[in-house]
Amino acid sequence: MKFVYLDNAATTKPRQEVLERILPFLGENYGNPSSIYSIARDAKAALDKARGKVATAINAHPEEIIFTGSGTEADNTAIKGVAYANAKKGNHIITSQIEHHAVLDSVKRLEKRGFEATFLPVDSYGMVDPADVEAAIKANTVLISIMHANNEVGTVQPIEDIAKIAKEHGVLLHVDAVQTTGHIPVDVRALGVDLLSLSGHKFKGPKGVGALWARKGIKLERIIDGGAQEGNRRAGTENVAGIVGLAVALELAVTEMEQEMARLSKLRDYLIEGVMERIPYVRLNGHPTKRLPGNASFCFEFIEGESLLLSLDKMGICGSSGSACTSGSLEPSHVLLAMGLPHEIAHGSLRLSLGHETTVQDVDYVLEVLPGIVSKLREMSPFSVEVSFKGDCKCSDEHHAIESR
Amino acid sequence: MKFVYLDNAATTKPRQEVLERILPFLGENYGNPSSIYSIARDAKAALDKARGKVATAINAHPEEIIFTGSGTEADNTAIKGVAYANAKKGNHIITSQIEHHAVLDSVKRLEKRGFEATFLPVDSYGMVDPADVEAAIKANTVLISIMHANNEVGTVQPIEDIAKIAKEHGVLLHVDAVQTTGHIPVDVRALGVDLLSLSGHKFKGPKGVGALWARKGIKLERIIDGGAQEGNRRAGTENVAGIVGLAVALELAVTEMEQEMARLSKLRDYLIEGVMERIPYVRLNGHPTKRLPGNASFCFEFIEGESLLLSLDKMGICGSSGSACTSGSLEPSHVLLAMGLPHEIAHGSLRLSLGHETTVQDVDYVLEVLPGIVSKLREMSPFSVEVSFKGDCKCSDEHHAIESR
Amino acid sequence: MYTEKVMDHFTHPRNVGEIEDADGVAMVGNPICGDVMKITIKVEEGKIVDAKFKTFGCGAAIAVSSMVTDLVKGKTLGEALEISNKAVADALGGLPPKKMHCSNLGADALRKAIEDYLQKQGKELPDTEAGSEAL
Amino acid sequence: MYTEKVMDHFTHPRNVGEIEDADGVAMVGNPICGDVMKITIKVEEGKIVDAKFKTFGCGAAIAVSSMVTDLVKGKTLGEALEISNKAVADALGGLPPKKMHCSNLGADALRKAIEDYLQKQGKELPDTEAGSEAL
Ligand SMILES: Cc1ncc(COP(=O)(O)O)c(C=O)c1O
Ligand SMILES: Cc1ncc(COP(=O)(O)O)c(C=O)c1O
Repeated sequence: MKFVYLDNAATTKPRQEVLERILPFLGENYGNPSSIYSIARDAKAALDKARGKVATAINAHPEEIIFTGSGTEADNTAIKGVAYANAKKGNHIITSQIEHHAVLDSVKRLEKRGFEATFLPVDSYGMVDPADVEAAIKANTVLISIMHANNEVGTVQPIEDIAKIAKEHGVLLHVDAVQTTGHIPVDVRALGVDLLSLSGHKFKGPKGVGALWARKGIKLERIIDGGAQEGNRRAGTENVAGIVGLAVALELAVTEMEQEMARLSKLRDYLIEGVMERIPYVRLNGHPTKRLPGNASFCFEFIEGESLLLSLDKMGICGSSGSACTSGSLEPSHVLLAMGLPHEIAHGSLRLSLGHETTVQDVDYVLEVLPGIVSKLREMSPFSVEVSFKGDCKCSDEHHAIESR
Repeated sequence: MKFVYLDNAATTKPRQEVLERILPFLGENYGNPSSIYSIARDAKAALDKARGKVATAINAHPEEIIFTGSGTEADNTAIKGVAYANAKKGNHIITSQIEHHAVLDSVKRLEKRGFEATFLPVDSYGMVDPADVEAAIKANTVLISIMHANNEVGTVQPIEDIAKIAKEHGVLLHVDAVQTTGHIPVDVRALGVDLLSLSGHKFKGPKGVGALWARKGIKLERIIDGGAQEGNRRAGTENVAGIVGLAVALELAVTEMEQEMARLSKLRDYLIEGVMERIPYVRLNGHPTKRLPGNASFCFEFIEGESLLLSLDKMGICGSSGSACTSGSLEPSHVLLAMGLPHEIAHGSLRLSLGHETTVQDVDYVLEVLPGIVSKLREMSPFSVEVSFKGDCKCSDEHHAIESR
Repeated sequence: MYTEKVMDHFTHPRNVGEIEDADGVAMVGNPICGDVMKITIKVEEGKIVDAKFKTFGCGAAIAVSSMVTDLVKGKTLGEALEISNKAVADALGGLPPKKMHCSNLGADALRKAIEDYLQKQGKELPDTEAGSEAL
Repeated sequence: MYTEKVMDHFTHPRNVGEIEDADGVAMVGNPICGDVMKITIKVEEGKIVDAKFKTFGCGAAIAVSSMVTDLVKGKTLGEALEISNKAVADALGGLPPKKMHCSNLGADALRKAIEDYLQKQGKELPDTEAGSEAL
């Protein structure tokens, strides 16, 4: 059967080159970087080299890089670390309603600890308005956390503009760049930000390793206490293999970035146009142009996302959905809801995220298979029939009122 | 040159079997366990299987296992997680002075957040007295954290006795079993404890992955917030490869444990006796019998640990020391100091930790090489000469008063 | 995640559609929550001779709909009323715990369809245990 | 961690020992901190003709001791007093930052040994810059 992986925003396949560079650190080069004998110094040197590579990739200094156990941990460290270390200055944090749960839940945790938070709304494209950021800043604001690009709908945020505002008001800016690092240019100096999170498995590195960049001089409290690793900013024996893998993957991603961005954007637009042409009652989620090169996100009306994913899986296609059923919660995606989509539409979302291996044949295959799947599910749906009778797509508003009769 | 790795308490070489089982998850089996399509379900199944293996190894239920990014993170999660989740019940925590920094620093962090802590002393063998634990319990005590065996001196603590006391007083007991899991029997039900930390790289698994066992029903607050991974107790995309590796390594370690314990204890005693016979002015650190099978820890008077390690490294022998110079701090090991050793003796400590690959030839080589190294360093020392003149070892007390004359 | 039985009913759902001259019709669930089931039944001489469904929902919801409409065919109304949501899930070899509540609406839909039929006939809904004989 | 030069001086330390009839002796550092250096010097006609050390300490401390005793041989007391801890570290190709303070005591020990010599001779310690000519 064909296998078409279009969930590269969830995770990516590690590169062969990454695997090769990792292997020695899972075998012969097993030294603990904190020890002093020769194999330990080799491990330490590998860490230093990896730190240098990551720094180069994002235009930072090596000692500003803190390796973590995930992008999530990087987000937690940035938000809680800055909040606690700067608690004397103020206790107000600004973020957006469409952040990843790693950010949202960190901020909510701080709310329970006596901090104050503002969750900014977004427009229908999932875009944060810098003016809203500025309006939310108060005398006690210490941190703003806005993601570089959204993981579900791919919208790229106006970080430079927000960074200018943050700087003007003397407020630190953290950026969750987990979806952008290795995919679109991430230059911490050009962006003008203060902290930035990234995660290895999103750019063909291994899972379970991330990094936080924190501008030199920024006060940051550890969230994992213990040994003096990572310059006393993150305790725990280092995942040397993972860190080496992350760095190699990022280096390669940056080398190929320009070319891949062009290739994927074209492929993405071909997919989006193909879907919109072939399937009625479909909406594109996110910004039409200011979006990640690999992200195509749709809502198919009258059907539910999980059944769509299962049907696609049956055909060898891997995608994801913001449907409640796939998230394990009762609510559909908070991102789609924040963008103003009604619940029942949000349940019908499908994200197809393209990556390094994606070919035009893959996209053609999706375009061949998807319309039939959507039709079959719609035939099964109690809504689509009514709709096809009525011949318009406004009916979705009525669905709220459906009752058993 | 010969290569003799005797720092297995710092980290171990991953087994070949572990590497083989890990590899697919760094390559073809790259699915994100949270997704729903087939390769993702494979990853999820691998996680479940790993969880089952770890549970079996420590006699726990699979859903009680929380995978983390290190032993350190497991310790942090246990201590901070229990403290915050039970803050309404009380805010006093009891631990010992010889815990790993992962525990000590977590407790100290909580002290800064308004919690109260007692750091229990130990005897000259590094043993905690259960009576001290009982005496320290107050009405507001919510958690006791005592390590199963100490990483520096190898002393195994009377956990069952402490567990009985904890239970009698309705206080939760966390045990840092990072040094014991996979090495000596760790049965959470038999020990009678409530939470237990372990770390993959200490038993021939990969670095950067650990686990916390928390008895069902125990309230635990996440320290890393975000997605719903690990039953909502630890957010972040799972290090699938690492987790699989940890589980395979632990399974194998448990299978071979009885045999390895016997073999290593014998080898350890051979090493200890050999050193004590061949080298004067040496002390054995830790308990003579209640100690880890692989741990041999000494203090060589009149010399300093780092220069000892460097000299050993030159001969291909890897060891560790509690000397200030190796820890990156100004103080020698807090463990040796808590055991009552004077600073200048603590600086001369050497830990040789035996492991799976250690052979009798390795030990013979150490016994051949070490006396010469110690002599050479002592010849270079301003103290040993005086000593050899005086012919007794009590002179160390005078060293406190040395001044330039 | 799902059993083979669930996947079979999801992939090859039985009884999809709407009976045009149905004797009983019901729609349960809420699109806001992501699961809506519409069941139409045909009743002849106290027996359900046909049942069809249309469902908006996840794989579990579709499999449950398929299974319940399959189970009910040929059953008396009394027997049909005895089918519980749990029984449908069991017939599917079980459902993931988190699906037991939100997506397991088949028996509810069926019951409502029977109620609808009875109401149209001017009859009362029987007390399930005792009343089933009366139908 | 350490430069090759440091490792060379650590592995093959120069001038280990004590000059029996030393003209100047000094011991600096503190065993509590883990570094103690004892330097003995032999002075002839205002020149240091021999220097030996004994050191309790880490690799850096031993290398520093070896280097400083090497550097000083043949130098006038004035020249010897100009040697700084930093100069010794530089001669070793640098030391890890955290070693710069605790283990880099070679020049201090040397200075104290010269002081000891001068005191025994009944002379004053010269003002390093200006006074070096006077010796
Ligand atoms: C007793 C003890 N606890 C905790 C740790 C920390 O575990 P990890 O190295 O996985 O962070 C270690 C080892 O470093 C240890 O020996
Ligand atoms: C925007 C964003 N932030 C944070 C994360 C969390 O990173 P990780 O999967 O490494 O925990 C993800 C991915 O899951 C993400 O897409």
